[in-house]
Amino acid sequence: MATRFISGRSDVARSVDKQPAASARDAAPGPIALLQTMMNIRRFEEKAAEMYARGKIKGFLHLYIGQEAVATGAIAALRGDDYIVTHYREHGHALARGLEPGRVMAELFGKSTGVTGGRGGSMHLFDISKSFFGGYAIVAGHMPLACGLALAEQYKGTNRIVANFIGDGSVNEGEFHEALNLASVWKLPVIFICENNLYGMGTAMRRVSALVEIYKRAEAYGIDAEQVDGMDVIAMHAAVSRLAAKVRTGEGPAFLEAICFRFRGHSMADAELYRTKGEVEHWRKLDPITQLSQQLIAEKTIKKTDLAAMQARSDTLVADATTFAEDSPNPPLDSLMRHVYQEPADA
Amino acid sequence: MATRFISGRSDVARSVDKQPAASARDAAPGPIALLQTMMNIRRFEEKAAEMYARGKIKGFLHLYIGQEAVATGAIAALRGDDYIVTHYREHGHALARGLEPGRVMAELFGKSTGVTGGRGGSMHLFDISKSFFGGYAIVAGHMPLACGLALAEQYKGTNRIVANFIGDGSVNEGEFHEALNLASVWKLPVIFICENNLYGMGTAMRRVSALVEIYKRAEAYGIDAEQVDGMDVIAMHAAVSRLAAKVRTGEGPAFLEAICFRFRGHSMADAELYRTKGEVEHWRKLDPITQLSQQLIAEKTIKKTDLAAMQARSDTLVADATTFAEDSPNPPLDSLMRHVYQEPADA
Amino acid sequence: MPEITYREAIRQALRYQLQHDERVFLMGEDIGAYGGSYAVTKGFLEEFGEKRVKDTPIAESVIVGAGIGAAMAGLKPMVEVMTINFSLLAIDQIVNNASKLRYMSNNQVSVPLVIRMAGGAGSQLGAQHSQSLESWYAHVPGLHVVAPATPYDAKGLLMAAFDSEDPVIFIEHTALYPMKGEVPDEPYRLPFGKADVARTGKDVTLIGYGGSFHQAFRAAKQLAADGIDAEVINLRTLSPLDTDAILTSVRKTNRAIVIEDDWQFGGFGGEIAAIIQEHAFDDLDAPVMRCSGANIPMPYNGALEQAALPQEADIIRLVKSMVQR
Amino acid sequence: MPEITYREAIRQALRYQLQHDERVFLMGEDIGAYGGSYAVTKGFLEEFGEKRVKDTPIAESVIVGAGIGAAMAGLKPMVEVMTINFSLLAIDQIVNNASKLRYMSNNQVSVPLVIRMAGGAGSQLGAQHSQSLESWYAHVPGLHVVAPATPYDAKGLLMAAFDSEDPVIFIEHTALYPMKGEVPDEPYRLPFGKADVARTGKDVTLIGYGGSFHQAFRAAKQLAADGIDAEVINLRTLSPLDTDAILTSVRKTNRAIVIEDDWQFGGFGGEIAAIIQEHAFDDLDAPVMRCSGANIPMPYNGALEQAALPQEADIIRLVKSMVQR
Ligand SMILES: Cc1ncc(C[n+]2csc(CCOP(=O)(O)OP(=O)(O)O)c2C)c(N)n1
Ligand SMILES: Cc1ncc(C[n+]2csc(CCOP(=O)(O)OP(=O)(O)O)c2C)c(N)n1
Ligand SMILES: [Mg+2]
Ligand SMILES: [Mg+2]
Repeated sequence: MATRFISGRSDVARSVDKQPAASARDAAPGPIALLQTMMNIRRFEEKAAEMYARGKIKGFLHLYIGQEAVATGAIAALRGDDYIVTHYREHGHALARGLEPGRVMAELFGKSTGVTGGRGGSMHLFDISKSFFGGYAIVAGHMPLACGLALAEQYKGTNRIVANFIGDGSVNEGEFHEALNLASVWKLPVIFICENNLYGMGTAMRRVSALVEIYKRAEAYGIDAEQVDGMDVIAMHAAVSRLAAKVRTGEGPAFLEAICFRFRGHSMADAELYRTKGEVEHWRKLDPITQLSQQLIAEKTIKKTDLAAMQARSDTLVADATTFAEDSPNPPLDSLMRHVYQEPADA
Repeated sequence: MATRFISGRSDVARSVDKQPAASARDAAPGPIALLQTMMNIRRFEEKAAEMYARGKIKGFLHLYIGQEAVATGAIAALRGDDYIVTHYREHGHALARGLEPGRVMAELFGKSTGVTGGRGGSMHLFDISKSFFGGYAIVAGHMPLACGLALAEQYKGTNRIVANFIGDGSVNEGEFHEALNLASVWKLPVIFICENNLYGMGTAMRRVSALVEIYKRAEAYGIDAEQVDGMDVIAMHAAVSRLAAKVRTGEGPAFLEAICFRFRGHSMADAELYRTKGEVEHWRKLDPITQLSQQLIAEKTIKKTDLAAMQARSDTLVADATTFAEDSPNPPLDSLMRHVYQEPADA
Repeated sequence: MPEITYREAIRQALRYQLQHDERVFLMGEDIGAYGGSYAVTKGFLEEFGEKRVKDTPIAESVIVGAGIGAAMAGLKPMVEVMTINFSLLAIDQIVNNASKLRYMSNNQVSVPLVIRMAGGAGSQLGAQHSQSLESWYAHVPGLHVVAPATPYDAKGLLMAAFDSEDPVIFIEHTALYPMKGEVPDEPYRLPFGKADVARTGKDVTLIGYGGSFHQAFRAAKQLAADGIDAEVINLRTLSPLDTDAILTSVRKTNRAIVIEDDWQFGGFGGEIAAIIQEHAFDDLDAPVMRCSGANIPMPYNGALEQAALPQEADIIRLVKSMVQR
Repeated sequence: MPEITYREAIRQALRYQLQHDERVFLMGEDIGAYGGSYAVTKGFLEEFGEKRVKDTPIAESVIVGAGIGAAMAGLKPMVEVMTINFSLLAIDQIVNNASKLRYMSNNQVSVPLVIRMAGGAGSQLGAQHSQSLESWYAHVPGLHVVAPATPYDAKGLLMAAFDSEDPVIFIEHTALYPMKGEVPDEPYRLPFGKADVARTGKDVTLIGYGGSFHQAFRAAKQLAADGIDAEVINLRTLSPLDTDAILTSVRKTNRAIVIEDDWQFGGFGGEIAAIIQEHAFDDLDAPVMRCSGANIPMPYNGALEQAALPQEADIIRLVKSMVQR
């Protein structure tokens, strides 16, 4: 076997790459923009489900339908260069962060034009040009990574922060505890956003957790923690704006528990034996898209026809994305062994 | 390779072995008995240090000097058939539970008469005839086992409980969190006794822990938690008596933080760079043996001469134990491969 | 004999144990209300109740550790860790406690625990969900490692696992759950350390287990058409390993190939090759070869994934190159 | 050249990196105030301050995971996990994140992280503290696995580890810290995947790494007295493995033995044996043999522990049986 390539570094002093001066936060998005993003995500997920049924998407597919307000509100409240580190139910986060819908759909199709060239799939979207540092499929396993990214920014002296999305199922894992403690004791610039959709697969939070108010767990580490209505995108946006500003000052981490609900099964294979139709119906009435639409109409910010136009925009966006995915080539078979290690061409 | 032996079980219905009716707790030990136990432990540890220096004991040796009140008070408050599951600094717990000092010393010497036949060594004492279910050397790694033993007793419907000794260094490990949550949510009959001697090796608790009041961590899991002066054997005994009684009713776990101090280094190799002489001196004044001795003399419960006689008893006990260890044979070399798996003779 | 699926065969063994041994209980993530992530325990919660079928938090280390503790106390727990990938979070418990306690305690304590997990790749689950780490477990003294390939194996080996007084890592291959085969209704046990010579032949020995056994078997059928007569061994258990069966076969065929989904480098195939060449050196007409997974994290794309896994065509090509040697 | 210890050699590389690369920082349990459990980082906290030398909580998973995250963000962390035994608590981070991220992300992300840990047995630390799990790490694509045997190796390989843009598992053998050897003052790098032929010979190839290299070397000296001329290879890195050096040697000597502290069954020696017999089949005069640790949890008693570990006498006996074959 050949000696593996290790990029030769010379013995000159190395310094930390300083980040470019932080770009001003994009002008705060208005409610219409938030609504459009949620509609885009919803449509995208519906199409993904359809493509799964048609065998275009394989493996595990976890839909974000019902939880759109969480990622949409949270990510709109962050700076574009703040890191996103999230779980496997992450299409919504990716779209909210501005990843190209076509490249995300292509990834679900396993195509070479996908955000990770068809290698990652639905659970492992990455686009570092957008500071989107990945979807991860080991429950809570990404929390230490979020701490590490935050540590690096603290070390470099930037004011970039990390948003770490986790599920309610994460909170009983050991790594949740280790990460919260480390973040607190080292005052790391990370905001943990827990999407408490009440279930981890088919297990209701209250059946397996000693403390069901998750944000109180975070308080036990001396972390600023809050609970928010995760079905309300405006509330999400406000809470994350406030907490992110605090985290950005270097005072240490924050924790936000967003109460929400997924309208579909855990994954495409879920028979949903563990919850009643009534419970799902109850939550569907709180649909974040319907809620905001109705509010905006009631306030006369928009008209019904605007809504239809927005929906049409989502439809087109997703249709185009799907066509792009369909038309894209598979990754070449001879790429199989590439990028396990650094290659000379990378250096 | 031969088929490994698997004991053939027939297809008859199996039932859970019910415990013999719980024996009444040994009459509550008086302060003199507690003092004697502490003196025995102290002397044992001093001798172990000496034997280490003389090369009779090898590997890692973690002395309990300074912390005697914790194990002594706690274990005296338990029933003899309650399980003890403890860490690697466990000679004190073993002696307090009544393991034969000769067989404990022989274990440190690696002799065949040792409690685990010279296989376990200082960090892995076991004597299941005394419900002493082991010393473990992976920080916090024994907490899940304690939960499992407790689960088994709950399952069988006995009222045996588990005492799980841990160090302050355990509390930031993921398993601490997982174990406390499980114990709480399943109401397991386990009492966690955290020996907070302020340092994990050379790292002061406050430097690495978001919350330095450890018992408050346990409260965040809805567990009854208290703090106690771990240098006061009477207080230890009282606290564990109270908590154990509660745990025994089946109401769920308890947590006790015992504030204490080790007078020696972490192990025999420790240069103690991380703490000052002054700090050690301060704590030495709180020596649990001196404190109780002075109190008993002040109260005229005992006389100085009694104290000398008690010390002499400890000396003899430990001297005999050491002679026993010295005189015992090494385990036979041909036992090396035994007991990796069940053997036909075990069945 | 009735034909049932691999899934159903496992269910039968579990139900039998729950019915006949009060000491047996099951714990795991989503084995109750959800019915098991591979539907193996569907309906068990309703049938046996919460005492015997315990849904746990997502906390692999404490679940496995609690299983160890309960086993030490005389019960007979079965812990499901869903997939082998998540067992990494419990591996300290498995290696530092379960496998060592009998020895460390000088035979005072034992850990009669069954740990079930689904392994293997091929369903496009991506890099973090497609591992085959059975070679790691097989490396650890004190563990039994079982990898059933057929419904018949699955029931008989799982029944035997519950007889073991030592920890058993029971690895089910995800792709096999729907596979059907003949399985007796009544209980039976298959001994650990006894491989199944599923096809006799004289030209080459193909050694597989779990999913890879079937590839070997199908390749053997195709080879027969070309006049090459392959013997196929289904290992059933990796530890203990039936070296006698392997060596007997190789002494006859003089050639051997190990087939495995796992990464080749440092994998279990290397152990088998090492044993064969050590004990049957003079009987070998060609080196022992391995047809293994590529040494890469698993890609999601279906064609790439298949390219990363051993294929029947690869086995056939290898056999032909060896026979011609 | 100055003679320094293995420990000091490691210290030199770490100090050099701290001095010359602002992106480098160290984290680990007790590496600061305590000075490192094997005194490797003694004085570093005072010299470099808390920003560069971080004492961590006892929480292996988050420390390693934070190292991975910081590496992804362009820093060059070195995480010490004290001993390989505790790395089991961080192994999910190492396997599911560090080793896979470059591939999974399609080369968008890399993890230039150095993870140091002490491994090996022989100091009577008992079953939970005496493991040699390097074969596990070597099995995982995406990791480099380094096991220095000498002070010279230790410095040169650790310097190179800091040049790697991929995660390096750097395994120091506990018994070697006080060992002395010649080490240049100035910085130098030893390439990964290049073994050192430490002694040339024609009768048999002895292959070792870390602690086992020294046993092989001493055995070779004794064998010389008996007129047997052994070649001794110090692997330096297990992954990448210098198969060229191994095969070149075996093609000359026609016999090979792998020496390793680790459990034999399913261990790294099997991989080496498999590779040799595959690629040098016709050159072998005897099967490749393994002189490995016994397949048992490690006992505390000193005589038992030595009996569980490979000894020079065992190597010599094996060599003689092979040469006579
Ligand atoms: C360590 C680990 N254990 C188990 C699983 C299997 N699993 C995948 S998702 C999931 C439930 C997670 O629930 P939650 O965190 O609430 O996220 P949600 O699916 O509700 O978004 C489980 C148990 C896993 N991926 N990783
Ligand atoms: C998982 C794990 N990490 C690290 C170690 C090394 N280690 C041994 S003891 C110790 C400190 C433990 O401190 P604490 O729990 O406070 O117990 P104490 O020694 O003070 O009694 C450490 C870090 C270990 N044994 N296990
Ligand atoms: Mg959830
Ligand atoms: Mg302590």
